[in-house]
Amino acid sequence: MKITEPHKEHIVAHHFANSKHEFDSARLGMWIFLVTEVLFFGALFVAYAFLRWSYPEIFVEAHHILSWKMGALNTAILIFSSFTMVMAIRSAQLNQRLKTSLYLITTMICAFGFLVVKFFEYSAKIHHGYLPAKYFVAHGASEYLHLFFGLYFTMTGLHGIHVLVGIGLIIWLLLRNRKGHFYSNYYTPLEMVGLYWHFVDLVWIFLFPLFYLVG
Amino acid sequence: MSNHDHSDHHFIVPARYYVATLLSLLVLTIITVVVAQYNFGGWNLPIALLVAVIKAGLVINIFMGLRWNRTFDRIAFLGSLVFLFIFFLFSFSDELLRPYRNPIEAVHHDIKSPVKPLVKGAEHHE
Amino acid sequence: MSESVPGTNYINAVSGIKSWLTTLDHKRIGIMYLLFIAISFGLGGFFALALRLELLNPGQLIVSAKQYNQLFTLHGAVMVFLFIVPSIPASLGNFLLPIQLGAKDVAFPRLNLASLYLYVFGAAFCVYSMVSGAADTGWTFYTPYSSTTDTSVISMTLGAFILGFSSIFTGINFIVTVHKMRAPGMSWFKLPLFTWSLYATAIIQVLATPVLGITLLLLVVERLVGIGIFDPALGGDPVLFQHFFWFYSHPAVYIMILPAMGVMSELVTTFSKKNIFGYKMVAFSSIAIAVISFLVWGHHLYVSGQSDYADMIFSFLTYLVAIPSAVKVFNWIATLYNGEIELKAPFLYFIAFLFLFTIGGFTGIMLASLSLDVHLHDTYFVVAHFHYVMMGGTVMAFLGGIHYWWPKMFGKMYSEKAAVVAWFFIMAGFNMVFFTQFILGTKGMPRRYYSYLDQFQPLHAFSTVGTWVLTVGFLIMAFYLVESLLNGEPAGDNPWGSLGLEWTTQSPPITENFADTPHIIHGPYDYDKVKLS
Amino acid sequence: MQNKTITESLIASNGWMPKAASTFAPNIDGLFNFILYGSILLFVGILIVTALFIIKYRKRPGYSPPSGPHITHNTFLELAWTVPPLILTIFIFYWGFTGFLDMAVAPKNSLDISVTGKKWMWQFEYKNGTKTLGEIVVPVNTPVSLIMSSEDVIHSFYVPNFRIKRDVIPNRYTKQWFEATRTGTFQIFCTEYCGDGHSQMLGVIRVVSADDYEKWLANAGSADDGLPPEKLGEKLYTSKGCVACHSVDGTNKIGPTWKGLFGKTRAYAGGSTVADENYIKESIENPTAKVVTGYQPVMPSFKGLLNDKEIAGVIAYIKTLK
Repeated sequence: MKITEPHKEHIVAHHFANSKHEFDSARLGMWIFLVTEVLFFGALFVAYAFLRWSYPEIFVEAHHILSWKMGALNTAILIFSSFTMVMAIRSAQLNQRLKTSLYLITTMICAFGFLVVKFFEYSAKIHHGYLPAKYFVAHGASEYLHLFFGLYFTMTGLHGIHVLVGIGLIIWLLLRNRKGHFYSNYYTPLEMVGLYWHFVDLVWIFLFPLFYLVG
Repeated sequence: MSNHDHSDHHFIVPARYYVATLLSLLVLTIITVVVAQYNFGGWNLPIALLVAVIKAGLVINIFMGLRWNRTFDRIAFLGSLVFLFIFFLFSFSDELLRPYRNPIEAVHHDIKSPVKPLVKGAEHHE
Repeated sequence: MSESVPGTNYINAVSGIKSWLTTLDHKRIGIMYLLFIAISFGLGGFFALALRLELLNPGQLIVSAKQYNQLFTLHGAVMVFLFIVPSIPASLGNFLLPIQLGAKDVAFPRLNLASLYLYVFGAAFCVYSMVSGAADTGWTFYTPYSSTTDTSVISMTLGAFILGFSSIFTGINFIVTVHKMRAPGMSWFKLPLFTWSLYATAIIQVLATPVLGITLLLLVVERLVGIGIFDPALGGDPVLFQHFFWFYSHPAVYIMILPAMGVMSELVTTFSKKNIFGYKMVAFSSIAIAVISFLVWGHHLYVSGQSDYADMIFSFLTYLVAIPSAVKVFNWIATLYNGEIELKAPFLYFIAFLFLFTIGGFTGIMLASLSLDVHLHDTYFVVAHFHYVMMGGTVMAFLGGIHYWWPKMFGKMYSEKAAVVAWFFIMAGFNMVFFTQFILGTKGMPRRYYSYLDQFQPLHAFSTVGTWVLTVGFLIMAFYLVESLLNGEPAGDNPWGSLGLEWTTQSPPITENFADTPHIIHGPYDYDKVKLS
Repeated sequence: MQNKTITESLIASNGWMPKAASTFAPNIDGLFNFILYGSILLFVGILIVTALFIIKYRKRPGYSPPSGPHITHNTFLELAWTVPPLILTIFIFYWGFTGFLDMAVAPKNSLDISVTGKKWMWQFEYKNGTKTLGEIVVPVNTPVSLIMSSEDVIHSFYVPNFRIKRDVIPNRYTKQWFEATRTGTFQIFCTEYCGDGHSQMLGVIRVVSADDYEKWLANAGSADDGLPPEKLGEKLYTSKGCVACHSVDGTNKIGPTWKGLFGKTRAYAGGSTVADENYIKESIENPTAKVVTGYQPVMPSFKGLLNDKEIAGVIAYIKTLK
């Protein structure tokens, strides 16, 4: 990538007064989108609380089945990717285009790493038949264990979909950064995707102890 | 319309904040994992949640920059937590309070087996 | 800019289908929404006519029990998700919000267009459900019925899920637009009350709709793989589904009614040439209603096996939400005092709203009462109550809004005489259909019944005849509105002599709304301070 | 509707509500009337004021509205229309709440009856093991507790004359009590939408004197001994709820009609058979074994609910339907 090539001047959309106006509006919009995401995942956590209240024993049983090592590894990966994400934004603020791309690529690699770990976890569960009710075939499990795995796959699956979407967004950012779209006065998409990515991290910060650690 | 307003409106957070946050988050992850190896009975969940909340606070304030943000972004985000709490509290108030008046109404039974008639020897449940 | 060419407006600035499909102009998006919403209303109305016809006598007349169940499900789902939730905000709101703020567009025009496309996409899922063994769950999708029935539930649920996101996008856009896009001088307390109400609506859309999304998603997953959270056969709790569902669907009632109240405030000030009585009370009561609406959903669950203590809390809070709504009604009436009232078509719908919504409100007081609701719950009384609020309230205000802003949107007038005739038909028909159902309900007629006891037949038949009268009214309206589009008289920029900012620009407005960015000096209803030339 | 048991008319009453028949009704009807007449009073007031304003201040030649600044605020007025309604609604809340509490707690000496809802019938079981379908008999002036549960989806047990309603949930028990104040036959509805037969999921409550109740309970199940088989079958057709899904006049309901059924060839998935005695007996006891093409496997098993004599009666009745 030629970093000497000048960045492309950003043109503020016609209905905004200036780039600060545009940036602030976009960030407010993103925060409000995250508000909807909080309620979206939050409702699932309420469902989690209900199941935990009704069937505490299945959570004890399940926490011996899930591997906390895999979960902890994924937690570390996501936290690190959040860090590289803020560093990517910071580099754009400092007009360091190459660094921005490098940090973004690191973030993306972390995201893929997360999914690879998830893939191994999922295959182990599927192999042993720890699945939602219709497909639950595990032996020696207590009567309602399928409820745990129904919720486990729904919540981690939905989170996984968010990670996938995040990967797509990071690729889009990389392409735009290559064309020189981002610089100190315009990095709105970076900031937006960054907020989104931290939110994905945030959800995992709660999923990890609730599913893997607390039995 | 002025397209280029180069006013210095973007506050650039010093990198050491980010590095410190990263390290704290990793340490907290280790703490929560280590603590989980011991059984504190009923305290397991609160301890795990407390650590998670601290971690979330760090991510929100530093990584997501809410600490340096405009007031309304904060109100919006805190508002979402308030409404989530309302949702949790009110739907749980139903589940938790069910046993008090008619204890029988809190009993879950399995519908796969035919409904067990309660009549024989059924006493009053108040 | 386009003001250099006289006669240019947002409609004729660019032409061709493609220019509409790719437009970022909030006005064009609003008009397209209006079109789709009108089609949805027609479709939902068709289902209503069919199911009322079936109820003309007990036993089978035109459809089987299953088809009847599908009909009322489709009527409910189409009317709720495709018509009434987007009705005022997405069509009139989209068109007017930026103009009322003095802005050139909403904050995120692309998101706005995406919202429209999501709406069409979601509607496509619903239509697919209709042709592939329509869902028969009722629009409430209660488990375990919805997780076990063999009809096309998944496509309908996914449709509603997608429509939810369309609604969320509109909400996000409106909140940011109100915060960030106000013209110079447009302080929060100079905002028109319609804008206030859209803002309050957007808060609910953003906070409540995601929970509907997750609920419907869980239902889809429940049917596909059986996660069991809501399915009693797997150990779940069906009452929990009702909590999830009503956490959205009760605030959603206010998504429907709040914008209608906003329209009412605009109508009453313009047609009485009076400053609104208690501006801040009306504005804040919108926000108060939005917030309290999240605390009352359990009043749908008094007899569902919910804990008695929860019943008590929900009933009490429900009475609190009644107060701000009543205050608004009193404020509107007080606004008329010492005014100069013109009985034009839009004002007739103001009267219709006042009349019907008040009845809806009073019957709501009955339903909120714990012991009385035990008898009335899930009877025709409830059906009549929410039609008085939703149709008597929201639809009447929507029609009032369309008649009020029609000249602004299209630059043409409609036939006032025809509008008055249509209004009489609609009022007569509506009360025939639904007042009868209050009587049926108190007598114990349960809702969602394909067949009924012979003794209820005269009342049911009267109600069915009412739907025909109502239909005549709507057909007349469709006719004169289309006629207006084709041959209407030019309306002029401000046919009603209103002070609203939207009336200071040309009709129809130019693409950028205003030739020059307006500077706001007076309030939106300062009829006593500003004399129009 | 072919519900042959005649219940008391819900329409015929002086007020809005059906004629009261339980101890709850007077309080609830009082609350209803209080809100109703209060609302009418307020509503008429609102209409009169609105009409007066519209007439008095309408735009017309020779009228000009008072000049000067508009009144946009009046603390007294605003308090006057906020505080009294608030107090009034809290009073209404309290009234409804106390009435609701009375309905929630059954007296200690109440008579327990177990209720099972299933698509699309009500099944009742008494303490002595007596089972009935679609009909319960209860003594007058005696508290009765219904302990309810469902076998499939959510149903709701509703008796308009008693002003009681309670959802019947698949994996939990719900409880509803009442005390009938007069004898008569009252309608039971299902009020939670439960599918194709929802509107046919009816039943009756027969309120009888204490003596009649004891007699009925002692003879329940054997009272029909004297009937010839086809008459017994005809009786069972309504009392056991067959009427909800099967017609006897050839119309298609949820299940196949009984008219001309006997001796007909029935096609089902995987074969066909002639509808003889054995086929009908099997279809009653194990309905999902041979589901006739074009119908859903929704019929519950009546095994144990009908004895051999009663099954013979049903078959005899079907034979008479040519």
